[in-house]
Amino acid sequence: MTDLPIVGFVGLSAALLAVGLFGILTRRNFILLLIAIEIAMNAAILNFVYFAAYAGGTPGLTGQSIAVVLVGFGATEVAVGLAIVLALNRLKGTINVARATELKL
Amino acid sequence: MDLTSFAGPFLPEIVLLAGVLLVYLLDVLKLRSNELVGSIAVAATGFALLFVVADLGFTPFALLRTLPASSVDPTFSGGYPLYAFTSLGLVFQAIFLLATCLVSLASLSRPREERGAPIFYGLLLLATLGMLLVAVAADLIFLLLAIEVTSLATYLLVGYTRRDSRSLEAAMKMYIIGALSTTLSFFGASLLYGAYGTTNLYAIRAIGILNTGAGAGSYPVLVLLGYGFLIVGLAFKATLVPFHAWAVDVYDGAPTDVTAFLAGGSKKMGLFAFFLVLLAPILFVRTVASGSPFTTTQVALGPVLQITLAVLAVLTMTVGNVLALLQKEMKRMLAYSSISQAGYMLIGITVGTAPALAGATLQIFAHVFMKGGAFLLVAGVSAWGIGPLIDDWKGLGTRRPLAGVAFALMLLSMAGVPLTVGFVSKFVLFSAAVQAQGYFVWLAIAGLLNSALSVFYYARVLRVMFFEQAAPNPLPAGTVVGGSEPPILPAGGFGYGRAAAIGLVVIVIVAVGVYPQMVLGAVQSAAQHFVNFGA
Amino acid sequence: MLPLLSITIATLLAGTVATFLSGARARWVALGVSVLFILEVALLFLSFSGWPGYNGALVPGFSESESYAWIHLSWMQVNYSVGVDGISLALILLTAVLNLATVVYSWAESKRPAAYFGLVLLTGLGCFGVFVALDILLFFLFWEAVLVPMFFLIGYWGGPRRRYAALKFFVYTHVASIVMLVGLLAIVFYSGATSFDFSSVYASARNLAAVPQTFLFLALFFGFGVKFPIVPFHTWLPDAHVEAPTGGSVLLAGLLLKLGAYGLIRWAVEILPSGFHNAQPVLFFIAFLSIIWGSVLSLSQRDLKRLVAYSSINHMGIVLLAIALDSSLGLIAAVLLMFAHGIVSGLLFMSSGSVHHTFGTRDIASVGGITPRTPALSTMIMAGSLASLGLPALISFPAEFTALLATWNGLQYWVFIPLGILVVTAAFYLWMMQRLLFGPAKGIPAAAHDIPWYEGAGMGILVAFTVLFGILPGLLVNLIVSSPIKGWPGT
Amino acid sequence: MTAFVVVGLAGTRLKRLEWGGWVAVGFAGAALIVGVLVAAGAMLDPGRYTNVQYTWFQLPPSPGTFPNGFELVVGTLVDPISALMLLVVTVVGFLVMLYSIEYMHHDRGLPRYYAELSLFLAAMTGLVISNNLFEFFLFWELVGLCSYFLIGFYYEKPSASSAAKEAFLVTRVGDVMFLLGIFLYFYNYRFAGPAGSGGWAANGFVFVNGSQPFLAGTMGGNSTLLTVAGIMILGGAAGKSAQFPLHVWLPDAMEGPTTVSALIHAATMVAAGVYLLAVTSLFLGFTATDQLLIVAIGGITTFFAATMAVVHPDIKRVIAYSTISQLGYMVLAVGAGFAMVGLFHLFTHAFFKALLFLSAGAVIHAVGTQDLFKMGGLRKTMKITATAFAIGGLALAGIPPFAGFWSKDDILGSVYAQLGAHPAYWPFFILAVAGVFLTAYYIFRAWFLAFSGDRPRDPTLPHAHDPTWRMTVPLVTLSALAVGAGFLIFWPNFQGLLLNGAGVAGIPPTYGTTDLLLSAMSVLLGGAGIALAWYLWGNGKVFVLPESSAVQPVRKLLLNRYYMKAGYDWIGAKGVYSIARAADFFDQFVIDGTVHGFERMFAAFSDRLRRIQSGVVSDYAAYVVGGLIAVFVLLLFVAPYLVAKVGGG
Repeated sequence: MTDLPIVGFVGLSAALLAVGLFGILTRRNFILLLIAIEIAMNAAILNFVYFAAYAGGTPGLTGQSIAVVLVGFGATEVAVGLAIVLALNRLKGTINVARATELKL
Repeated sequence: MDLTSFAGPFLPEIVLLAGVLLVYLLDVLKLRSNELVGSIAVAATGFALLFVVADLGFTPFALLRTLPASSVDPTFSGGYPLYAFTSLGLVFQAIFLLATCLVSLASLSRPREERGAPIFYGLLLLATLGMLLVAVAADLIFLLLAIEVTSLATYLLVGYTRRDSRSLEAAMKMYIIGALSTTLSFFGASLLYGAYGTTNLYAIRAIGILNTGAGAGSYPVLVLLGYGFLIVGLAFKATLVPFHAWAVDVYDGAPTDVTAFLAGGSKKMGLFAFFLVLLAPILFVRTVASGSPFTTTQVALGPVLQITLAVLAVLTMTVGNVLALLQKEMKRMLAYSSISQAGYMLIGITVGTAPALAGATLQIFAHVFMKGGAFLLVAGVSAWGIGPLIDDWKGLGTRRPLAGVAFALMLLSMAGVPLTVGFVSKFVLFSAAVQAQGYFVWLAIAGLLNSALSVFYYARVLRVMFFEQAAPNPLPAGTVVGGSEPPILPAGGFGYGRAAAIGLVVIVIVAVGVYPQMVLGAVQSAAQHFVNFGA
Repeated sequence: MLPLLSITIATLLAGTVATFLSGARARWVALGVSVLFILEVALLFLSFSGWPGYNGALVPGFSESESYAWIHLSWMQVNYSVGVDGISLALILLTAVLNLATVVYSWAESKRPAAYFGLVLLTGLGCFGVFVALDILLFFLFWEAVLVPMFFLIGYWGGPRRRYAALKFFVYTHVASIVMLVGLLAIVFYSGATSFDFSSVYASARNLAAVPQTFLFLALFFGFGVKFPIVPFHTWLPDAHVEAPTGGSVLLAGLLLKLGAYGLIRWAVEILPSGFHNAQPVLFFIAFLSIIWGSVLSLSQRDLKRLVAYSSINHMGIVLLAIALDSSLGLIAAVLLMFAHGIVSGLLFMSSGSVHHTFGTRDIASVGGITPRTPALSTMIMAGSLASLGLPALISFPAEFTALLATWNGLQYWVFIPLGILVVTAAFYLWMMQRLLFGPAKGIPAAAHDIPWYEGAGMGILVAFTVLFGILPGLLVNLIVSSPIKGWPGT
Repeated sequence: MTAFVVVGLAGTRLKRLEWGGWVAVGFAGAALIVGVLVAAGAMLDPGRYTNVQYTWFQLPPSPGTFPNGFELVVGTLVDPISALMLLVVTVVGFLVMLYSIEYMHHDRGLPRYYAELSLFLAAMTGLVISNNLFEFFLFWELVGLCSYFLIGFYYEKPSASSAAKEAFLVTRVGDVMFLLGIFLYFYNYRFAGPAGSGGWAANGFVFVNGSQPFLAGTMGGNSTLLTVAGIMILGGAAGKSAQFPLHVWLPDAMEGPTTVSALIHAATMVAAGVYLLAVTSLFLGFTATDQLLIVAIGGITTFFAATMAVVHPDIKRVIAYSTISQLGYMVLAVGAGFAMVGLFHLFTHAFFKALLFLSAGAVIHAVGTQDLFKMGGLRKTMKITATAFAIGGLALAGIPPFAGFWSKDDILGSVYAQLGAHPAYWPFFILAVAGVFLTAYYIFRAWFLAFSGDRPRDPTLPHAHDPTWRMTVPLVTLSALAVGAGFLIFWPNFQGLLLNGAGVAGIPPTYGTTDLLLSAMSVLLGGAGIALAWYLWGNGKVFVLPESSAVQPVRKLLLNRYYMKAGYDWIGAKGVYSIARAADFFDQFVIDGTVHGFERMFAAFSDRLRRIQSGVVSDYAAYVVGGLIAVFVLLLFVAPYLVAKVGGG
């Protein structure tokens, strides 16, 4: 395991983050935005798992446990997001975030 | 784990949790009266506040409860804990509780037709709970998760009415940017974990002091990138420019009492998170030489972070102020002013000395009262039928002298006019920056010039309120716009809760402004303790 | 010994609050407070320990000093410290006199009189505080405290462009205060002073090297200078004066401008000798510029108040010059000039206010020959103008004489500039009097009648002081020299 | 003596009633008695110096600047010259005051008039008896102020208030120079003085120490500083005494009541300048350069003013120019080192000039015009006045035995005596001599125009007659003085007074024992002038200069006062005022404009910046990502660079 190339792994998670950010920047659909955010989140989770295995500085399963916690957290977050999107859809009839521009300047 | 020894230190949190549960129990029992639920919230925050104040060692309260000494200053023998009770953390707990207490108190006078009292107060207490946990966090992941507790609660709080499209839009915006920032924070945390092999803030501090970080030595760029991501992620909460854009819309769109909580409460949590996360690298990692990957020069991490933060601070206060200059709407103007104030507060951690932290903490304390109070007052005034524009406030100062004077005091305090708490805090903060010497003096000058700039728009409000005549046909006093029920407010009043909250704000602004020694002494020793803590 | 200074502060504070709350009877309350203020100042004079032979002061060189802990942190010691020396005492007397005169003059103020008189007293309190404060924070606090009532006085009771003027005044002076504050803080922290007290700062600031002292001094000079006001940071003054109500103008010119000069003397010149020395050329340049600019601009003004306002710039330029000379004679001249200008400009602004009330305009070109109709008012205008252009037996004369002598002693032939400007000053006052007071009657409304008794009484108080100290300037000089003039090298 | 000043001052406050004039006369009378007594005392004991002084204000010693401290005093000093002046001031003052009772009785604002007149006299008295230069300046300014009020007495007349302003401004220029002169002397002499006295600085600029000049033994030298100081003093005196080129205000000052003119020209205002020169010359000393300059100014003024008087049609202005011209003689004398001779001329001149003015006033009072060409034949109806004017004219022309002869002759004689040692005085001496001729000519031109002939040239003039005793008594008294004052020179005590004062300067003049040839010449010149006047204007003739005459442009130049006033007005109105307007523009648009520009810049910036708040959440997300990148740039490139460069915080 210690032979795994750090640059490659960090590069992988960075790419994942970039995909997520790209999605956040380009999508206007709230659901797609949620997905993009979760992709980016997974980049962080991946990092924790990887570094727990690679760096191994501390004994135990710290990194892995954090990853598990984060997965759970992601679910909560999406739930809250979905609650908001539902209310928004009911009130405005759209989930396009670019349509919600009452508040500006 | 011994339950009592765990419960003891967390008494305030437990009280709040109990409050939340009680509120939801009442909801189930269909007891949804605003006054009843609100009183529970006030009581819960009040009690929690008492405990915190007792922990801080103020003798009148000391008999109530004091933390075991070990939990205030853990010796770090063996592993690092998830949480630690620093006295600065306790001060911040007190500040958070004060903010919530004020908001709940004022919300006792919420218009009756604005339903959903249990949801409102429940979420408020829940968000506060998260903030209290942030204040005692010792681990990065613990910290971020605690922030998320607050964030999730506030997303819902902003949109809790579910019927106002503006609030919902605000909630949506806050959610998206918030989630994005959270992701970035966690990514940053993961990089730091990779560099240091731990996510414990005190462990990182120790590594920094001992200069033994294996990862840090090998991959300095990981450290830099990690802190970079963290700064950006936390900047969301602290509303630093250019991560602030959501805040204006949200402050504007959210129910104004919620705005008061956001500006007075949860934002301060973001700043304290900055303190916690960045104090270690700034103060203690000086010796871990960490060059940029693109330069061969070896430079210290602390100064690099400080410069970055200084740029953010100056940018934040300047942009906030400049944008506030032309604002026509009261809430948005206050929102921008709130952003610029975040810039001042950031000076505290940028300078990184105990006096500066004390100054920033006092500034945060002051801001709870003046900005929170201002939003609470705006909420009350809009219940009189005063519109959202600044121009709608014409003649208010002469028509309602008490409200006018109270608001004027808050504005003067924000502008930093002497004998107000806002002056004392800026005075201490900028003094500390000057005391630190070096380029921090320029930071102080930038801050002061900015506060001069801010005078423009504060003075404009004063002018509108006091020097201009009201619109020709002012709405009769006490009218509630859009209400089918008869006005519940006594003619010309805010309602007792709000009046009490605003009265409290005014008293604190003036009392601490005139004699700040007590508050300042506590904050100063707390900041000193925080800096020395575990070192 | 009674804590007279604190008692006075408390009196004024309580008086202000009482005035605010007293509704229609506000003017009586304000009058009572002003009289009490004068009496307290008289007591202060009696117990002043700076008189020769007395040596019981707590803080060296200051009388009536009091000091209580205020904010004590590990790195910052702020005290409530007050005390007076001869210089501040002279200016305190000015404050009390102008306060009383303003209250009397404004007797018939009908627009929210309670608030008006309250703000007037508050301004007096602020100025008193500035003159007695011996701690940086306390000083700054009073300094800023003057701003707020004046902002309201201009903004609410002022003329047509009052809002603009109030804002301009506030912003200018506030920016200046900020720079000043940074300068003062830097002095404390760079010099390693143990507290914010004057004595501590005074003891340690002189140990700073010359270069930092120079920078600090220039920062402070800017801060105090805007209040002076020095050219080119003066443009707030004419606007503020023109738009302010008469009482506001009187306090503005009479007291607020003195704050800048006093601040410069006490908090910059005394504690940063090397910086002062290095910055002297800058001060001279600015002073000459202000002297010339103020009087040349006065020549072209049609509005009576604007004219007086620009002449204030000119006079304060001479004050700056006198301070910059760095000699005891110069210092005495500066304080005398400050006192004189306070009284005389108050008188002139009051008479411009009366001209406005009586004739509905202050435009010199559209009203003329008013003397037969309003002899008393004309007399006041004449008294003020003649005092202002430095005629003997009136208060400005000994002041200007001393100032010019000091200038000659220090700068030799440069004295030509202020001397030559004396002619210009005479020219614009004479020109104004010729057009306004003399010549055939013109533009006088049928209903115009001479000033009411209270306006006359308000001005009368000032005329009395003009003549009193014009004939017996020694009273004032004794006061000033009775304080050990700290740290003035005898060049 | 202080009481005397107080009396004058107190008098100013008592003029509220109809009989206020008499109160003023009473006070002036009291002053006269005191003044005469004092002067007599001084004459009986010429060596006595009475010096009383009080501290006005005092500074403690400061090392370096004033090791012995600094003091300003107010005090009174009666010495020969002040006694002489006191006599002049009180006598003329009293007579003018008395004369005013009738002359002014139909005017409004009489309380003001008497108050100002009393203050005027008080100030002049104070000036005369000052014992130090500072106090001198103080009263000097007061005199200027009173003259301002009195010239502008008819303030409804624009020309009057304008003339008052002009007088004040021009003399103010002189005052400024005087002040600088004080400073220069002060600077030169600040530590000088008798041993143990602490120097001039510690003694408040005082003149005398016992009967010696305070600075005796320390004066002298020929430094540039002293020369400049002298020039400055000369400038001050020129302003007050209307010497070239600061003379322009005096003819215009005729806008005031004639009584005021009389007072200003005879005893008060203009005398102050000469007195200042005398005091300076006696107690402080002029350098040789200064002396030459003073002589030059005196000589030029003498001739220059006389030429303008030659053509003027206004009776009062003719006399006014004659004053300027006569003052030139006095200045000339002081410059040549004969301060007391100059003062003697001042003494006699005061009487005959007051006489001339008061007679002219009587004429104006009677006929209601000042235009000589409208008058004529008044001799018949106004016998006393005509005689008085003639006596005054003869005195002015320097015809023996009238007072003017003795003093003017002394001047010419004294200056002549100096010509050997100072050949540079020659041109000015010649000018002065030429002035004698012109003087005789123009004053008799005026006399002939007004009094000779059969009837007024303007038939609409009211029938004129001599005034009542209140006006004639002063006329007669002054006539007597104009005739007799010159003979005082033969009274040893009076001569002693003059000599004692002059002895200080070290050059003994030859009172009464004049160079006969020179005297004869000047009398001859005077006679020639009168003859010419008679030839051209006698018996109601009117001499009209032909339009084609070659001297016509000269006449025009003279009538227009060499265009000097026009030039000054142009400088004042066009020059200075334009600069002021330009400065005002600069102030409003450039300085304030810069401030407003900043304001607008901020506003524009704010407006631009506001647009980033688009309301679209995706944009906000983009800002976050952009901010992220910016933070990395800062962290990875900018900050490390800065830290490496400056070492960090």
